[in-house]
Amino acid sequence: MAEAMQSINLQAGVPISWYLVLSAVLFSLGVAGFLFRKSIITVFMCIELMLNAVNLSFVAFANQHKQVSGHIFTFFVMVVAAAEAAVGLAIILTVFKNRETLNIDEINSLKN
Amino acid sequence: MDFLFFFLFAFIAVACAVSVVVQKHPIASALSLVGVMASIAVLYLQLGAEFLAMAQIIVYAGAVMVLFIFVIMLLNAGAESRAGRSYAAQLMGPPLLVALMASLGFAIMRGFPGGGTVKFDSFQGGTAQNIGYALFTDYLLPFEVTSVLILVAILGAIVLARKEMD
Amino acid sequence: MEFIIITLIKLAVIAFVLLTALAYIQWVERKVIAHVQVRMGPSRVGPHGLLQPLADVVKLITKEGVMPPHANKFFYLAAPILAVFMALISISVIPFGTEFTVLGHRVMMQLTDLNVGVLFILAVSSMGVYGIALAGWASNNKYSLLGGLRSSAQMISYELPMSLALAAPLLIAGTLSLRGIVDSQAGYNLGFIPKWAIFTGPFPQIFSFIIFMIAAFAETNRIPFDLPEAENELVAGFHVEYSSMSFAAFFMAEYSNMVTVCSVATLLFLGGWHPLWPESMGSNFAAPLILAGAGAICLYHGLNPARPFDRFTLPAFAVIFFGLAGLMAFPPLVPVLTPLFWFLAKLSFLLFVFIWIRATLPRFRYDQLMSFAWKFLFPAALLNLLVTGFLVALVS
Amino acid sequence: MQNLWLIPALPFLGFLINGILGKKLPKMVINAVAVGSVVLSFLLVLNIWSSGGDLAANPIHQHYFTWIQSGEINIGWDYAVDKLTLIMLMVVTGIGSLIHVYATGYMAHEEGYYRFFAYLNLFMFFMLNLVLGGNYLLLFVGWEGVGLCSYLLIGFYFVKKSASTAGNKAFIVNRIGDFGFSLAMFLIVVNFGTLDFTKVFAAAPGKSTETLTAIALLLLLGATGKSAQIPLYVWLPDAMEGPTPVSALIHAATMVTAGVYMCTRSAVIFTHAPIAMDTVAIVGLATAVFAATIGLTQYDIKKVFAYSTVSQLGYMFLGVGVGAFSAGVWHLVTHAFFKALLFLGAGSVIHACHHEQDMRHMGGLRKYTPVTMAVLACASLAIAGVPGTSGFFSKDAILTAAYGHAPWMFWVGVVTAGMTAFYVWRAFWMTFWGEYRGHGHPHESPWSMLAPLVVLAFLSIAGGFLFNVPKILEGMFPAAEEVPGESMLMGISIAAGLAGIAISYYMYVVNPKLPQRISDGLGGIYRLVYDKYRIDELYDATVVNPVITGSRSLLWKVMDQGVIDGAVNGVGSEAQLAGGWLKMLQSGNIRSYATWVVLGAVCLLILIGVAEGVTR
Repeated sequence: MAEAMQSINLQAGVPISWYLVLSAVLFSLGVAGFLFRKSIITVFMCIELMLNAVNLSFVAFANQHKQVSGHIFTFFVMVVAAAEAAVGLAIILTVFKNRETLNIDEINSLKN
Repeated sequence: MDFLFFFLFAFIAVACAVSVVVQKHPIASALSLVGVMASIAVLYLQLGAEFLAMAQIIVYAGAVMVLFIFVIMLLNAGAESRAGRSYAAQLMGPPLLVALMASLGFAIMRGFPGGGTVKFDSFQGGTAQNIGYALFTDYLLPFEVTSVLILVAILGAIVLARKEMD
Repeated sequence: MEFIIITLIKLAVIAFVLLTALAYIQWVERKVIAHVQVRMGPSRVGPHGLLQPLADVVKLITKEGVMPPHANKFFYLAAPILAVFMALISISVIPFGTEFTVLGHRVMMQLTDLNVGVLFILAVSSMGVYGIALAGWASNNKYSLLGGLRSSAQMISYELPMSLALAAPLLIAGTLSLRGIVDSQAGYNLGFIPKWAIFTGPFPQIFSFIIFMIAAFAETNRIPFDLPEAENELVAGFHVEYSSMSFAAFFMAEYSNMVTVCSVATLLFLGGWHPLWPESMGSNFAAPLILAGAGAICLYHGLNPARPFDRFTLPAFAVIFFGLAGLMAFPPLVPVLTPLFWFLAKLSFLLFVFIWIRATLPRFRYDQLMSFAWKFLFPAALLNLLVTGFLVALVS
Repeated sequence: MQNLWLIPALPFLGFLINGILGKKLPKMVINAVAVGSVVLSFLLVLNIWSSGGDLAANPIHQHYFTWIQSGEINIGWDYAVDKLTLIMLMVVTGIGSLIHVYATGYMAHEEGYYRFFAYLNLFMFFMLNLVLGGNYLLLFVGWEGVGLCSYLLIGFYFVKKSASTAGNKAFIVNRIGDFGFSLAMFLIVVNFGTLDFTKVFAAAPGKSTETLTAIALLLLLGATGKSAQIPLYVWLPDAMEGPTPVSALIHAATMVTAGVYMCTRSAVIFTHAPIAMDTVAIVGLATAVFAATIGLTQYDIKKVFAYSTVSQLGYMFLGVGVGAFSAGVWHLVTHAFFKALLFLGAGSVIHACHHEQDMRHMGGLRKYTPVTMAVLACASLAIAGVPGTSGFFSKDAILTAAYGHAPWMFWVGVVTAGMTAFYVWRAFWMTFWGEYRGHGHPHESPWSMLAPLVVLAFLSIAGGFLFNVPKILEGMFPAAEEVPGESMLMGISIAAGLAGIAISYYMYVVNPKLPQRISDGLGGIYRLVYDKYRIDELYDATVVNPVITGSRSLLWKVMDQGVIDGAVNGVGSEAQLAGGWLKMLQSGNIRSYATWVVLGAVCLLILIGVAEGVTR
């Protein structure tokens, strides 16, 4: 790691792997939120966070390979995320209407 | 400058992401998430994805997160209740997270030991024109399929959320 | 380094002019509405009430900020800042004149020329919802919450027709840079019809312009779409609990948004700083002539005063107007100031239309507002975009 | 340049218009579309007929597009016209037009008027395709298509159980024949590498007799299905459930002759396979006799004519089998005239008697329906082979050729001719002479029905002179050898025909009690013949029931329930057992699920890392 730090030239620009590490950190934070939060809305937001983290690495790869495909993937992820948010929030509304709770641990009718 | 920007916005992104996870109130989480998205948009700009940076703001911050805030306000969701628990998540969660971070970091360091470097303006291929061209030539079918997906999502959302008819 | 310094200077100038202008747009609005309603309007503080904005600012600053109990303190305070921040930031990409050279430095009359400028404005304006929604929510008041919800729903709904209406002239211009769009509208058809987007192109964008203006009214929460602050239903909507400077911040945001949308309309549809008729027909003389005319009128009224102090104030205005006319006519400054004049003239006209409409039209009902957006405006904008796209493809 | 594709395309267009829009169209338009399209096709055919030039030397051959391209095999959408095709085209479109006109009157008050004409037009399309096709596969397309239309039209009154059953029977029995035809095509592809008629026939003489015999026999199997020969004739009598114009057009004049056409078309293959030729002749002759005997006893007027059709088709096969291809085709043509006329006349009679088909409830109709009687008389004369009528020439040509091949075939043929004359005239007497035994008041049919009958009557009488088929087809087929004593043979067959007429007159007009006494005297034999030799029951017992029982007991009870269900159930119960354990993980808690997902992701990452480490 120390060698890696030394080899970084401040004039050359930010190494691509740093973006990936940032992406990984954000992703892990999203996972953590998913695992430890109980409000269904927050959990849903953590999913969006993970999607964003993945998008970041797509764009970083696009920069690495100088190709626009990564951007296209990100674009599609955004579109799908928008659609997912619309449907997901509608589901949350319905769940709340029927069960009057937003606690994810109490919504367990899939049990057994 | 590149380093400065990267560190500044990476820091904001991570700080906001932590805030998303630890804030008690959903509204606070949502606004922190907007912060994450905005700082990621800035990083996109640095990576040469100017169109995506704007789309990120418009779609995520301007539409998706507003929807979230809307729902939170509508349901008047407060801080989460304590009821219920998941032994699996509580016992296995922390070590798993550490393992996940470690393995991801390992994979990245292994796969991109040197890697390329990013300088602002080093990649010019992310303009609206480039993306539009790629979308309507190579990715035409996925694009059209996605439009159908959105249509279906709209219908689904309407059916789910509308009031029961008498 | 030079870049940073120039930018800082521009920033200072623009911020000063803009903030002053925002205060005085408020004064103009009060005056215009008063005259429409056959009243005097502000006239006590300073000549013709010209110092009224200053007095208002002083009043608002010195007032006590009241915070309602059980309000979410952080968001309650953050909301107005967010609103005004988002409103002001979009000014940064708006060009209001051509380039010129000062002391060997090339200066653009614009803070920065993004090549996705239009998208940037859309992005920032879509973020403007947060200020209002948060204000409504954090106040812990059902009226303000309803106002906030209404406002965000309204802004999201009208953003769609607005974006679609914007897309049509973009198709013709073929660029997303605001400066590029204005440049694409230079020139004249048949020697005298300007090549503005509303007049020319494969498909004149007159419908698009109308749709954009309607949506702009809704986006800025102006009458006839000022449902979020409908006094008779919601007291004052999302800012009912705000007072002092935080209240002023919402007003600043509203007027600033007005300036932004009017600027965008000017740049995209009305040819930005390009004059209404060609230079060969003497458009360069329009500015000094108009200003000199204003000066002459002031002088005439100063010599035949209606009120005692008009004898002193109006000649003073006349001098100012004559001075401006002189500046406009000063040959080295002509290429710099004439475009600026034309831009500001169009912008002022649109702002006047905003005020004029406010004095004229009643308010919509909320369901009318929503069905208007989704059932009429959105399809109309889509149709316009389709026709435009088809014709553009056909021509190219 | 003739646009051959227009000929089938016009009826197809008619089918599309009537089939898709027919429900909303007025009857006038449906008539115009249905009749007009077929008449136009007929005019196009006439155009070819008149301006065809020397078709024998230069057959028309038009290639439209490559339909199937697979390896070496190239099958195009080709239409070809030579003289044989031309004759078939004349028959199909000409009689088709007449029957379409007739049907506008006959079907005027039926439900599903547009549907009937849409099917009829579709049939015309496929039939023309069959005739025009320049290769076996295209012929097969038409072959299957007419089968489909036949099925649809037999079951036209689908609310009637017997009609839909008859449709199914026709369809299923035809499948057996089609199976043979398909195998024949496969054999042709394997041996010739092509399905084009010209190429196959050019190469056929060089192939071994065994191959050609196999192909020819399989083709014959196909032909027996379509043309209702022993052993697959059983569907045709039942097919009379369909509307009468259908019986006339499809089950008398055109479709059922497709088998004859196909065998004639494949003449080159058959002539090089003597065993197959003999088989054809024997099958034809056997069918002729067999069906004729059944025809003697039936009372349903359409059944009588149906068995007559089977019998006459047998004649045609006899002609083909003894090598007199042109005589067979000649009989095909004349038979088309008089048998269509018989059916249409029968339709007119049925129409007159308010949909009564049993001859025992008719009689004395000559007073009510004089025109119908006159035209039916013409047809009956023709089928009986009275000299000068069309039937006389063609039947005589076949019988003469049969004598040249084997005298015993001639004698059997003559006896059959006598029986034919007897049962047709029996029907005639029973219908038009004596007293009216039915109910209601019989009435003459409208002129839209009678006009085609008159035209057909003219053709039945004069068709032999107008279309001297052997002369037209001269040179296409090897000439039948000269038979000595031709005029004597002719005399014998004429005598047989006249005798049949005379006996029937005696039995059903002069002495009406006699038939009952004879049938009582014959007892069991009569009963057997009356029951159509109980062939249907035989097939039920030997083929249909074993198949059903086998499917039910072996395939369903043993295979399906025992083996397959057992396997599925076994897997299910095992899975249930395993699931019982795994159910512990199914807490219904989303966060737990997420934890497991993350665990899986981490394991995958570590595995990948390990694999990378190993490979380095």
